[in-house]
Amino acid sequence: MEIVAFCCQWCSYAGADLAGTSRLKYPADIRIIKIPCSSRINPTFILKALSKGVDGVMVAGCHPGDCHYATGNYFTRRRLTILKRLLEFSGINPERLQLYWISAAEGGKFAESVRDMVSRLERLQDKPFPRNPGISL
Amino acid sequence: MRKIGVFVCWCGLNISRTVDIKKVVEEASSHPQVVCSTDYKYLCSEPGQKLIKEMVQEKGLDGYVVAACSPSMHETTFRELASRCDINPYLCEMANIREQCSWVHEDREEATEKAIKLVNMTVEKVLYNEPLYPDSFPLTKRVMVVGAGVAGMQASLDIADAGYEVLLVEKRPFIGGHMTQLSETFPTLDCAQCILTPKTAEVARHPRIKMMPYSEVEEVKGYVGNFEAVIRRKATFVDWDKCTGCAICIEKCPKKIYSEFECGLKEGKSIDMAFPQAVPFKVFIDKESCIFLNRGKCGVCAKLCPEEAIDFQQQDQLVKEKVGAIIVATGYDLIDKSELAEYGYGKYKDVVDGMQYERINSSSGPFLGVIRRPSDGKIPKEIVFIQCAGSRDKEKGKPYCSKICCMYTAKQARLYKHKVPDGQAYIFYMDIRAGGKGYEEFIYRSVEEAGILYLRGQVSRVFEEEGKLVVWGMDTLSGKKIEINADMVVLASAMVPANGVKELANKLKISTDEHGFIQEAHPKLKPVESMTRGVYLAGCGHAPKDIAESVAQGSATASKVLTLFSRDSVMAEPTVSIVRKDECSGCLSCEIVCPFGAIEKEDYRGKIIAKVNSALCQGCGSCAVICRSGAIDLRGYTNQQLIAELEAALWK
Amino acid sequence: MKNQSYVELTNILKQKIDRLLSEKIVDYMIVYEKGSLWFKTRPKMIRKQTDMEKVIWNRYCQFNLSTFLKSLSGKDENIGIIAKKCDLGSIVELIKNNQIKKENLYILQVACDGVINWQKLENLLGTKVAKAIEVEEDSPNLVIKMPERNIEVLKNDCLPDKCLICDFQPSPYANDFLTIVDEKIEDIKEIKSQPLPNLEPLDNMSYEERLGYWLKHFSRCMRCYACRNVCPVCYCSTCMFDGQEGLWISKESKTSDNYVYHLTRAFHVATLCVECGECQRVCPVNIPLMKLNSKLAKEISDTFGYQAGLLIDDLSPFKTYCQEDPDEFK
Amino acid sequence: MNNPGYLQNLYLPRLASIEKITRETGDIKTFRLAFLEGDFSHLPGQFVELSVFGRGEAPISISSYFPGENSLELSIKKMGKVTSYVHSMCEGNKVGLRGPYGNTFPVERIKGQNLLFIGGGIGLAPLRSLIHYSLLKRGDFGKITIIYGARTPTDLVFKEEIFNIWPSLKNTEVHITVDVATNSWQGKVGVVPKILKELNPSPENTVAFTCGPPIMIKYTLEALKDLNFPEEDTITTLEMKMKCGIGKCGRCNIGDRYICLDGPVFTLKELKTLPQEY
Amino acid sequence: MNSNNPERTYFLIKKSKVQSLLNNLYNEYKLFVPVEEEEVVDFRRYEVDGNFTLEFTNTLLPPKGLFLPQQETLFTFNYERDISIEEKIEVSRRIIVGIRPCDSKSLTILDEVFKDVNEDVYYLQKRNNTLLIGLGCTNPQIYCFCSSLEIDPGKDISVDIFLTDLEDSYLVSVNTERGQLLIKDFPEYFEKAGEDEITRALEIQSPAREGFSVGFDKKDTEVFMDVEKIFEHPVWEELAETCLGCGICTYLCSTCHCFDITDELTKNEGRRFRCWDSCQFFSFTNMASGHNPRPDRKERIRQRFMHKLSYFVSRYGCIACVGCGRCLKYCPVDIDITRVIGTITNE
Ligand SMILES: Cc1cc2nc3c(=O)[nH]c(=O)nc-3n(C[C@H](O)[C@H](O)[C@H](O)COP(=O)(O)OP(=O)(O)OC[C@H]3O[C@@H](n4cnc5c(N)ncnc54)[C@H](O)[C@@H]3O)c2cc1C
Ligand SMILES: Cc1cc2nc3c(=O)[nH]c(=O)nc-3n(C[C@H](O)[C@H](O)[C@H](O)COP(=O)(O)OP(=O)(O)OC[C@H]3O[C@@H](n4cnc5c(N)ncnc54)[C@H](O)[C@@H]3O)c2cc1C
Ligand code: SF4
Ligand code: SF4
Ligand code: SF4
Ligand code: SF4
Ligand code: SF4
Ligand code: SF4
Repeated sequence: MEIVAFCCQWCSYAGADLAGTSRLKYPADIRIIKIPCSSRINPTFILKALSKGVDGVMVAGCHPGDCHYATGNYFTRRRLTILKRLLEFSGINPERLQLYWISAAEGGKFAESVRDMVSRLERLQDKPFPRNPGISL
Repeated sequence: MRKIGVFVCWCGLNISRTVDIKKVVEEASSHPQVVCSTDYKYLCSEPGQKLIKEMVQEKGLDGYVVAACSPSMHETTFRELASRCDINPYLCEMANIREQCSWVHEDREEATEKAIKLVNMTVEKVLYNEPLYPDSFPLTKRVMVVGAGVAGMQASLDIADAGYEVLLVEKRPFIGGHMTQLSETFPTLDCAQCILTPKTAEVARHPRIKMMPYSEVEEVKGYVGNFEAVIRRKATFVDWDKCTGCAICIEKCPKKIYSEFECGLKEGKSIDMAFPQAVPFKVFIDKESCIFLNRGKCGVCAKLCPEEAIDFQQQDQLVKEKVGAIIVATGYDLIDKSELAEYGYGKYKDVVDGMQYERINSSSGPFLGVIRRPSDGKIPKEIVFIQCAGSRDKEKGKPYCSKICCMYTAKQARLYKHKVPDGQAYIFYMDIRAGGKGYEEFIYRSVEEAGILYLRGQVSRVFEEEGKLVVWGMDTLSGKKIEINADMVVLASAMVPANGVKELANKLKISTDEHGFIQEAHPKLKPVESMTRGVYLAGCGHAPKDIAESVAQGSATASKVLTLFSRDSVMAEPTVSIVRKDECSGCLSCEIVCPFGAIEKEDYRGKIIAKVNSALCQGCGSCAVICRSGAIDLRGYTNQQLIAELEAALWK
Repeated sequence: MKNQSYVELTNILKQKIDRLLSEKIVDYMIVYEKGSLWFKTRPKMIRKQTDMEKVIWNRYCQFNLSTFLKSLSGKDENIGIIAKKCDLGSIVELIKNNQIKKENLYILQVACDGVINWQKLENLLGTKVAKAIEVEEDSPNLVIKMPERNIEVLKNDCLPDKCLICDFQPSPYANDFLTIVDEKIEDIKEIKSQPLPNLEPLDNMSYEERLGYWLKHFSRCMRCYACRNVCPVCYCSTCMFDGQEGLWISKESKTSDNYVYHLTRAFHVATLCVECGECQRVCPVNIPLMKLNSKLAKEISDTFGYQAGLLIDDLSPFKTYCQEDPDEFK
Repeated sequence: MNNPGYLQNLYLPRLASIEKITRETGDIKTFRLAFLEGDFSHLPGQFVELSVFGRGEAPISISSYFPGENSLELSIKKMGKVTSYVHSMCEGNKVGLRGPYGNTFPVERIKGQNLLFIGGGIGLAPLRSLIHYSLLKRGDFGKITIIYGARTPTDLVFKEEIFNIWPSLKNTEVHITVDVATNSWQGKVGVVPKILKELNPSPENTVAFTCGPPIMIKYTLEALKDLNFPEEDTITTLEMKMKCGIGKCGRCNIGDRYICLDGPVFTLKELKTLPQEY
Repeated sequence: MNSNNPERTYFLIKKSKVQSLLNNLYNEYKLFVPVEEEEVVDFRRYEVDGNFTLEFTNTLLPPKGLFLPQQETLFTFNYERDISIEEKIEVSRRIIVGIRPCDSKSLTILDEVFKDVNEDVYYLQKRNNTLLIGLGCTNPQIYCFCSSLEIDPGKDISVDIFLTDLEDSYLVSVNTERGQLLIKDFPEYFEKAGEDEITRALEIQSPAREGFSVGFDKKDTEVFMDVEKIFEHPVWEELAETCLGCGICTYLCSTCHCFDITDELTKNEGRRFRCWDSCQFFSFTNMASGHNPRPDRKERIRQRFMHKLSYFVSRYGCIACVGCGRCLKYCPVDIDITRVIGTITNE
């Protein structure tokens, strides 16, 4: 399985670090990309990842109200809510995109979220975006 | 593009135990742009850094990737090293193969594969990193300290003594904070007022400290070195230039009210001075209760005041102040009554919290230092202290230790024993935490003291029966149920952040932790800095602590501010947004979403487009995403960099 | 509307434009002109009164002329534009997004009871359409007069979807509403009982079927970007897909990249798209782009109660937030 | 009908390795490349398509003339994707080359004539191949005059040749100028067309070759006209965006000419017949 | 690219037999047939018993894409140890069924470009390996104007085999040796055509030569050879005002052939591919220095028409337009080459 995770550097990336320092184990399917704030996630990043056939995209940010930049994650929440609907409509199971709120103190939640993501994806019946849907013509 | 080096760290066994370092090194070297790939036991060590430096010179690297621990550990280390190697520090990136790989995965193969990916991703990112250079801005060498507790005062004094002007904003009408309410203080048991008064006096007369009691911060704009604060000076309805503090008015004021200072143990008046040694030595009118202000009648004080200082027309004033740095020293409050209902707190008068007990114990307090219980003024013969009342309690949302309760409970019990030698004190505790110079000894003395009984366990209920307070508890050591019939119960209530701190934090654009305490920039390395540059934190607003620590932190922030003021300009982080002018359509969506107001308008070839004020920009990247055309991009996390990283993550 | 009504309206329009130009109220006017075949029109900018005879208003004016406003930001010219009700939404969005100033615009809204999508008409009639001499309206039908005989088709079958739900009312943002009292708009409205094309067929599909459906469509896309270029609210001076070429998607039109393009496009116009249907109209390979647009518009309206193009003072829901927003995340 | 491989694949680059890199200015480097196998021959004025695998191709003029060797020099200014990447490469690295492409300077026609070279900035690169050529066949030509300018002294390319080698040769004059002098600059100051006018070369039996930034070319051509150089003896090279280099991809055309096939060398006379779209 | 065979022969094939023939051809050839999907007809790979239609006027995309695909990998490379390159050339034998006279003409125009001076192996290899079965037009669509370019919708000798629709069967005119060989391989499908069928076909074809709604007189295009005059014509300004720069006209054009070459790399493996490009795009001529000789729509739209009607003519001797009408039909703003010619010549 292959999951790309975008983690904001203040909360969830630090949460992931805490999971590390606490030696909590979680599946190795996840690749973390550090971003300053969850609001840095361009929906096209997600679309691009999905279109390359990843099983899932995980986005993690500070809890609503706790954004290091005060409001960033509120925008993200709105965008991703709608993006999920669009994915669903276009034939990608919206479960493939998950957003978690993880604070810097929640190493446990980070590990738990990865496990949650993996087990959700394992349960899915449908396949991710085909690796090679070909070219037009 | 560039020649990249990859350095893989073993971190002793920390990484090498689970990750096949050799394989990672090999895989990295197969990247056409990686011209040097090697490993070392501890890259952060002196020889490790030397190795990197040598490689940079030998191979003429343009940038490098250190695959090691989390960037929050050592990014600074390796970026500084880059500078020393004549590489722009922003051309160094870390691949986190410890916290996010070797420590969390067990399967060697999986972990190795992941580490390879993480290195690939980071290499690809570095290929698109641009050298970045910090910007510099002018600096106003003036500081605003919010909160005039002992921490805030200490910071103010240090900075003022160093020659800079200080603006000390305090929401209460007097300075000194909670310490003014304490009786004697651990670990030396000297009287709080005695050690505090010289400080408050010094603050009051310091030529470079501008005290602003009874004031609150309304709004803060700007950025490090250039803040502009709007401060609300609340109306006291007394002209303080005239008031001499003679207190005639207080005596005659007919309206009795709850006294916050005395924690309700003694009544206050609508016109009052919190306590006789208050600094400033002035009275003020409580707007909510004053009869005249509410009903237009009374005005006794105005009639009696020999100085004609009463001014019912007074209005709140908004003053604007420019400062270069801000210290937040807003202190604490105690947990609300309603949360301690199981102890009968709020229900029974003789269940008091630690602060009330301090007042009872205080020689200037309601009972002039004689220990009496509030309900009937009797001297309690059996007294129960309950530690961790609210603290370390997940259900109450206060899983943290309030840190000072063990100490002050011991102090309070001992003081009780000094004053009521025939009394019996019981202390319920979970465990004793007495880290601090002389603290353990202090506790030890109280444990040894005859008549103080330490009971390990929790209290499940307190209720009144026949004029006694029945305390049900459990001794976890013996496993026995305990029942004590006490005259008085003292709760070592949890410390919580001062009321209103969250709003203040929002204004300052700093964050608070899950409990509302102000978040430091780094728990170990930047304990007195906030997330926003130029804003520092001291005292209990940051976390529970005792006086000594609060003072130390106050001085620490002062040293930070003085460091900042030692230069004539501030350097800003270069990871800010930037607009590609030709691509900007001028829709100004970015202006709307930027939480820091960092987007300005600019006229470019006859068209209004967006421009980033790099001093205000904090680099969140919201703008870069709302901008459909990608005309605005975040340096250090550009679309190009993130996509490169993303694509590498998906390489087969 | 009867042919005669169109002629009269065109005359009113010409008079109005004549005045606007002669009194220098506008520097130029964006109008419709006759196209190369009888059922086509084309956009035209006229600066001189002598060009006036080119102005036309008929049932084939399906373009959304506001597309031509989007590249004007920064130019200090006063522009007049002919707008149908549906075009006004996109003008509002352009104003909202600082692409054009309301003061610089003179909007002539013309009465409209639906424009004919010639592709639909052509599909109905086959290539015979070319030989038609005249088209008359005999509500609810269109009568196509051919050399030998007449063909009747249901007008609604030739209308783009947007006309089926249009209320034809004057917009508060138009400077003028040009109309002649001929047929009552109410009557026309009644005919439009046809339900909107819904998204249900897709709703009943499994994820795989749905993805298959879209990939089949997207695989045809040749990335001419006409759907983007024609869109009035795709106003970016440089589209992100052009800016750093090859960054977001390959220049090659791989189906997977087409997917990224299309969903991004839809997402980018979400909160701005006024469902004018231009993108789908111009797509040479018939990709049902409106399904994506309408779906997003619906979701946004359901979730945030926002509709694009309606009010000049409304803020796009993506540019603001509310602490109490629905939070389906953990 | 099924005839695989009977045609040569013109899109396949041949591999060459970087033998030597000389830094000319802050953003220009000269690369000496040698083909790994096979011969190479070209004439002055031609260019190659330089491949950096994974980054793309860029047309670059051959700035040398080393007959009989299978090597060549390219002087490359760091501009975009490919050129930046090349700049980070080291000796020993491999690149791909296609070509030589394009027409050549009219080396036969100009035999026996005086040569006037007028270059600006990196524009000296294509001229240099002809300079090399004419110096090799010194007997074939009359006087050689080289006027070369750059913005500042540090922007001058081929410093060794322009300062030391060429001026020391018989019947060869080199005039160097900069737009903006530095303190240590001893030579001429002023833009190239101005220096050209001051030198006032005679058009008699002389062919002028010019190459440089568009604005320099514009004024140089005017100056040459004032000096009565006939249009057919005023020769320049053009630059257009290019992909295939072999007249297929369709983007380097100006009117009915393809720069990659019919150019990049044009006489002023030919230029006059083309639409002004370059 | 046909070996010429002056002696044309005629056969008949029943419409009902066509599918079976295709199924047989499938074994030896890659077949491309017109297929209708979502109201659009395009050439697609034929699979046994697959769909196809010969009742259409014009495919949406011109068949140029079968020779110059919208995207085509030229070669792959690998950085593993040393750089190694592997070329990718399509060599399979192919047949295109149902190509229209205008489109087959466009291939001969493209041949000029791809054979000229330097031979383009990718294009020519496919061209040489492909047998064309043409299909005459009996009912041109309203946008067609092939006759303006002297193309006969009812007759096409540049294809190997040409079909004329005779209601229940097709008249099969065989133009080349390759065509002959194919017929010989499948004798069971073809019967000799009689004189009357041949005349009937002629009759059917003749009305097709009229019935055009748009067009121009080919002589009119000669003014475009006066580049100096036409270059600054005000019509370009006017067209630029409404042109969206979308490039539909060039992508759908049978003769437009501009392409881009790009590399793609993942770590140490990559490929170089070419893909269609359009002179209508800003980036087409934008150079690294930021200089763009055709910065605005005006220059770009002028380039399109001038290239077709003037530059191409002086270089290759023919107009780069076959009157298929695609640009006209699909241009979102109704920019119409016949009108442009008209506007310029009518002054
Ligand atoms: C019962 C008890 C007994 C204690 N006994 C001891 C002891 O014996 N020894 C010892 O070392 N420590 C003791 N402590 C701890 C001690 O009180 C603290 O360590 C110390 O007072 C912290 O000082 P401070 O300046 O951080 O906060 P505070 O004293 O709380 O001061 C904060 C100040 O900021 C002001 N403020 C808050 N918000 C705002 C705002 N928004 N705007 C402006 N002003 C604002 C407040 O009004 C207050 O004046 C005891 C604590 C308790 C509860
Ligand atoms: C005949 C000819 C000779 C040249 N000789 C030299 C020379 O000797 N030294 C030198 O430094 N430069 C020369 N150039 C210019 C050089 O080709 C461009 O600077 C280079 O193509 C930029 O490529 P890039 O990949 O770095 O830029 P990008 O901006 O990444 O360009 C992408 C692609 O577009 C094409 N392209 C972009 N700009 C140009 C351009 N100006 N000319 C042609 N194609 C372009 C190329 O195919 C290039 O790879 C010459 C150009 C031509 C046409
Ligand atoms: S969002 Fe983008 S296009 Fe709009 S003003 Fe900001 S930078 Fe410019
Ligand atoms: S990165 Fe964040 S802080 Fe900086 S300008 Fe953009 S939105 Fe504002
Ligand atoms: S939606 Fe249709 S009917 Fe309504 S104004 Fe637009 S074109 Fe006219
Ligand atoms: S108009 Fe159609 S073919 Fe062109 S880019 Fe849009 S969807 Fe693709
Ligand atoms: S996306 Fe399509 S329907 Fe929506 S505004 Fe743009 S062109 Fe109109
Ligand atoms: S199809 Fe029409 S609008 Fe699009 S580029 Fe061609 S002429 Fe312009």
